[in-house]
Amino acid sequence: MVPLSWYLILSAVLFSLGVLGFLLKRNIITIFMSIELMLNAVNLSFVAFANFWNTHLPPGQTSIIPLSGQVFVFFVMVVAAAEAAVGLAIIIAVFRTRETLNVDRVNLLKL
Amino acid sequence: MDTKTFIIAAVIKIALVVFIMLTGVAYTTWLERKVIGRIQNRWGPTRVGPFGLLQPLADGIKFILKEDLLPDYVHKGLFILAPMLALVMSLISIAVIPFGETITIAGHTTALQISGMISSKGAISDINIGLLIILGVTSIGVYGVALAGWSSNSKYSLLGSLRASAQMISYELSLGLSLVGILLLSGSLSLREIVFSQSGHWIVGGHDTHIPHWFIFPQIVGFFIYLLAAYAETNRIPFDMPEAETELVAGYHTEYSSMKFAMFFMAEYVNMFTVACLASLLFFGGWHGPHLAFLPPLGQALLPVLWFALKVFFFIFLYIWIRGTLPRFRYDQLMAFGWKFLLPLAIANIIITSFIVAWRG
Amino acid sequence: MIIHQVLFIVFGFICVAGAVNLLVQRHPINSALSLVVVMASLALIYLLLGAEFVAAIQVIVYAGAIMVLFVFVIMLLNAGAEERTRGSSVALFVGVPGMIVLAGTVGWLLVHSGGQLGGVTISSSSFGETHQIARLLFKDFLLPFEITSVLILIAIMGAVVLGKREN
Amino acid sequence: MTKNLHLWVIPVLPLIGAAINGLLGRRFKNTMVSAIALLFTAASFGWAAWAVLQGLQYVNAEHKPYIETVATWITAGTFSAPFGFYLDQLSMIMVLVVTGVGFLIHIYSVGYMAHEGGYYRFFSYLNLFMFFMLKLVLANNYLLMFVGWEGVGLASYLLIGFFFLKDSAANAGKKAFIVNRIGDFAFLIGMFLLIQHCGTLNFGGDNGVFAQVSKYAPEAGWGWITITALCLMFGATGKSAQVPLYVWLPDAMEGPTPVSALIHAATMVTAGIYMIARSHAIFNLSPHALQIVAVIGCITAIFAATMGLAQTDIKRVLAYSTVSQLGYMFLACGAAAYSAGIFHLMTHAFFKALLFLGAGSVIHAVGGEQDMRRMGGLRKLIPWTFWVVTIATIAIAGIPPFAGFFSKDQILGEVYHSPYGGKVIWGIGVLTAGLTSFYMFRLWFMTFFGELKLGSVDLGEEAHAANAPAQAAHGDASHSHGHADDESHGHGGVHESPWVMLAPLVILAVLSFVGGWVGVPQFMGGHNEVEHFLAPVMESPAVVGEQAAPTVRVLDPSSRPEEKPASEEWLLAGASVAAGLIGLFFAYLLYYKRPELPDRITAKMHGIYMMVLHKYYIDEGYGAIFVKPLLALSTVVLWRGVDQGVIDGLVNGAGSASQGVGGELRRMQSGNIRSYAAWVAIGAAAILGYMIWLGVNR
Repeated sequence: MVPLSWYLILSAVLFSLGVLGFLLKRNIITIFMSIELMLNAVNLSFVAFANFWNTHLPPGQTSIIPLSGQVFVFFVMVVAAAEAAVGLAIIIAVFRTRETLNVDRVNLLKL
Repeated sequence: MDTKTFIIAAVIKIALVVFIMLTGVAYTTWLERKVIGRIQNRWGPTRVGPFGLLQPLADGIKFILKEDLLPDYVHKGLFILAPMLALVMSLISIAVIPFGETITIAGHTTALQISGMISSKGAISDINIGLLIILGVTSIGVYGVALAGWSSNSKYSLLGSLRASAQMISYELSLGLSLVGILLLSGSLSLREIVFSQSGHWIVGGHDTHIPHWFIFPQIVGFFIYLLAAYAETNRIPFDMPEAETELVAGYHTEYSSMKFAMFFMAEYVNMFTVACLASLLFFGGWHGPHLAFLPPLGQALLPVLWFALKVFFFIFLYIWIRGTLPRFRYDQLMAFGWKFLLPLAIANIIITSFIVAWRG
Repeated sequence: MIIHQVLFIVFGFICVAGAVNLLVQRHPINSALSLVVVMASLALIYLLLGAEFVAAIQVIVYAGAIMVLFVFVIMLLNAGAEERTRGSSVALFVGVPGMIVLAGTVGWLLVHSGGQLGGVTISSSSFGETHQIARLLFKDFLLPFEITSVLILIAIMGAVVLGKREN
Repeated sequence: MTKNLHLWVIPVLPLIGAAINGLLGRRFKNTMVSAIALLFTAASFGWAAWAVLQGLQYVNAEHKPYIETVATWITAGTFSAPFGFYLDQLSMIMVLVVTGVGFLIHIYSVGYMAHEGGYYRFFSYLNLFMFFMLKLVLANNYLLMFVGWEGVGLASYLLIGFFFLKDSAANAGKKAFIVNRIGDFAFLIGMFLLIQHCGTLNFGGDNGVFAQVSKYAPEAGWGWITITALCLMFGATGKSAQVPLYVWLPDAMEGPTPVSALIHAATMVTAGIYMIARSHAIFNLSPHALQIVAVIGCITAIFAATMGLAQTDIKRVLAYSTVSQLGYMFLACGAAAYSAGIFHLMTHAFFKALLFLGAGSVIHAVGGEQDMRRMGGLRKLIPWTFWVVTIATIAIAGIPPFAGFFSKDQILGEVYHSPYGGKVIWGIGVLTAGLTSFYMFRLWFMTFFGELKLGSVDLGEEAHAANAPAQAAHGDASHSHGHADDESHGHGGVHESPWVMLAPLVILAVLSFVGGWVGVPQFMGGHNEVEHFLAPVMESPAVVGEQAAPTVRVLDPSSRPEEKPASEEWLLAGASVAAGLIGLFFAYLLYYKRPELPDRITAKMHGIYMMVLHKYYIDEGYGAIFVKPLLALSTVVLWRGVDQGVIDGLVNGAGSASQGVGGELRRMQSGNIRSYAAWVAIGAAAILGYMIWLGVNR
């Protein structure tokens, strides 16, 4: 029996660390990873809530499908995968022209 | 059964499996050298012991005793981590593989599977995503190869590991998709369930064809896809780009020596075993086989394990046989083969199978 | 069920440690590996939550595919340790305080009034079973599912086009 | 009789013709184009005739006009204007005149325009004009009428500027359009007033404008009815070329002659008269308005007549005579003798159309020459034209028993008795009649008698000054005609027009001979059919007015036939006839017997002559009073000040302002992803804080 808030706090901490990474890291790839970290944090709270609703669903409440929390995780993963594919391709393309992975040097927002 | 006996049984099973597995690996190397030798019209190892049967032991001792040298300019931590990762991941995947149904020793019935346990009601409860765990673990195993190549800071290694990771990522798709047909037919992800769903005979049009109810027959295409993809996953000929001796000295483990190299070596063979086990579990009915009534009770109890071992042996032999027979692909051909042939074929297989399953309700 | 809490604390600690390591490491590949650690332990936490299928998918897709892709790219571009440039003072003097406020508020809220929420347990093993998820995914969420498949297709094509060299 | 007359077909038929010719005509042969145009016009005429016959039965049976509502057009709040058609005796006459004369002129145009460029264009425009004109006369509410009103304005613009390569033609078109706009503006205001006070613009119906207005007492002062009436009247002055807005009509002669005949003599210019007659219920209630209408009509009549005296361009003479005849009709309306006005409208349509077409035939004969001083002796050369023009001239001169006499005499009689006319205005009318017959016979003599002086006379400088546009006009026109003649018959010699042009002339000649007989007044033993025919339309509001206000004299002509002693009537008639004959005599004296006299007279009274020749410098005056100040105002205030100063200033200011702001904001767009993330983070923090604040304060 773990309080739900623990999971939420964990997810919040991971998310904040991801944001910090995004803010402080220079390497595009690392920044990308911080994004993935944030997504994972969100996933965690999704799954936690899915389990939570499974046990705490108020009687007569039918609008909430507890399991949908886990299904959302799939969609998040799909988006993450697509994002990773395209993003890494972009990174490679940028690297080809700019010869650097430092976002501070890639601030023209173009190849 | 209570927790204590459970833990004891688990420990015993783990020790047993690891021992058997490592011995099996060792003697697979021996078998391989023998068979290859015969194929190439040589003798293979003969010196150490009768028929060179002690050769693996000697190799092991050599590996352990040789100096474990650590080159300069390598990324130390990762350099050390990589082989461990590879071996551990390959071993973990054994944990979910059932070798047989159950066995009762001194009144304690336990499942012939590390991750399997008997609930108090006597029902066997398997971890019900075993197949996915195997896939996940093997996909983690890629890191071992990749990091080895990266950390050992040498162009051959890097190229080898690049090839390896690209190849593994590519063929994982086909591998996973080739198994979907099985899942559709068995309706479960638990390996034990899959094996159970292959008991009995095929019933065609109401009357019993005495063909065993194995999934190889409906899933012949899936089987071949699985086999090819699995060979690529394990970096075996004809897909052994990563360690192509003739091109990249030894691929990703060029810089490795002694025990670390041995770890990679063992990891590869354990992976071969895993593949063989999976193939026999998913397509060849696992431990199912003809009942031999004349055997003593203990023999009766171990018979399924025997059948299973035979099937696994067959696949190991097939590995060796193919290695002795086929040449190596070219890298671009390999990729093209994976993406442009295997993947579409697997998808078509899934579609057709799902239609058939839906049609038969 | 104390062991549950213990496991959670252990894996949660590993998660946070990995995430922090992702920040402090200067070499991208170390960051990538620590992220893999985070994901793996997250998968175990999912198991604690009884979401075994999600856990497996987490391992396969995230740790096994996406992160391998990252590592692959890092190796391909042979990215070195990141250089310390004075890029955006905005990020430092606006973003970090904002983020801290954000995290602080959320944390304060959860610590202060999170107890009012109930707790989660390892529920009946039938929950989160693959069948249910599949039914949900292919019945109730069919349209989003198909749309995401289209999204994936587009992503693949985009990656191919981007990866193609000019000339 | 609940029979549906499908009145909407009448206007739509010419529209179809216009569409076909306008869209596809470029590819058609001329014969095809004319066939289409004539077919649809004829069909429209036939349908109109049928509808009138049926409608008569209905109207006589029901004693109320036939109203047909096809569809709802505009609905705004309580106000709604349907696509409605309104058929009573008045619109019957108008429809027949429009379609009939229009059809004849179509036939004529086939011959006249045979060798002009843009043949299909011409007929498409002509049909379009027919469509709008019929819409105008058949409309069931002022709004629909206004659409037709504007439409005929458009058609007239297009047709006046038909030879758009000529500056003078294009300018004349623009002038006509703009001058009409001024009148239309007043018309619009009048409609707004009606909407404000009646809430509707429908004519008939139980709560139509007329039914509502008839409930009011005739107002002695300057109430809204008077204002409305004056607005409508002003609109009418624009459309039917009355003082002060008549100036566009003489220039409109730049258009091809059939256009002048159809639009600027027979139909369009009478729209104003029709509108006033249609709105008589309103006018009858406002003595001031009637008085002003009468005065304006009178002034227009005499002015235009005097201007007509000195013109040498044959078409301009006819133009001024048209203006003055329209003045007569206005005068009749002012004297509340609407039926007389409509009667004159009809007869005038016949003989003026005939005159124009005859003039066209003459111009055609002499190869594009329009200056009468170059003509003469054409009597022998184009006998048909000569005879029909003779009939028309006698008719317009008001000599019995020709059509013009009856209508004009009736108008004068009514004016004499009307409280708004009186002896003075009657006298002016008679004088005008004399002048009319004088300049018409002047034209007649100059054109057909004496000897042909084509190209021999060199015109005086002042003539040049006067007829500058006309010169330019027939300058180019003669080119077109010249080559036309080369095509038709090798030499440019004088020749009679083809039958296709003569046939309408003959028909119109017959009409302008017998056309007046439908209105033979009582004292001549006839009984005035036109009046009786129109009586039901005209009487109702007057009766109401009588009951409401005895102070206002009852204005219904038909209600008092015998209160006028026949002797007096004879006297009046004789006076007008005498005026006509005197005019004839002077014309004979000056332009046939002693052709040298006019020059001597002009030499003697040079100032007056120049003034008349220059149309009292009205155009120049307008130019000085209105146009130049307006131009200056627009240039200095509107263009330089408002447009360049304010509007451009605003626009450019906005542009530069946004540029500056963007320049400042651009610093935020550093392109550095991490700064963007920072902004996002801070924004998220803000939103979260807001939500928590909400939660706390709930």
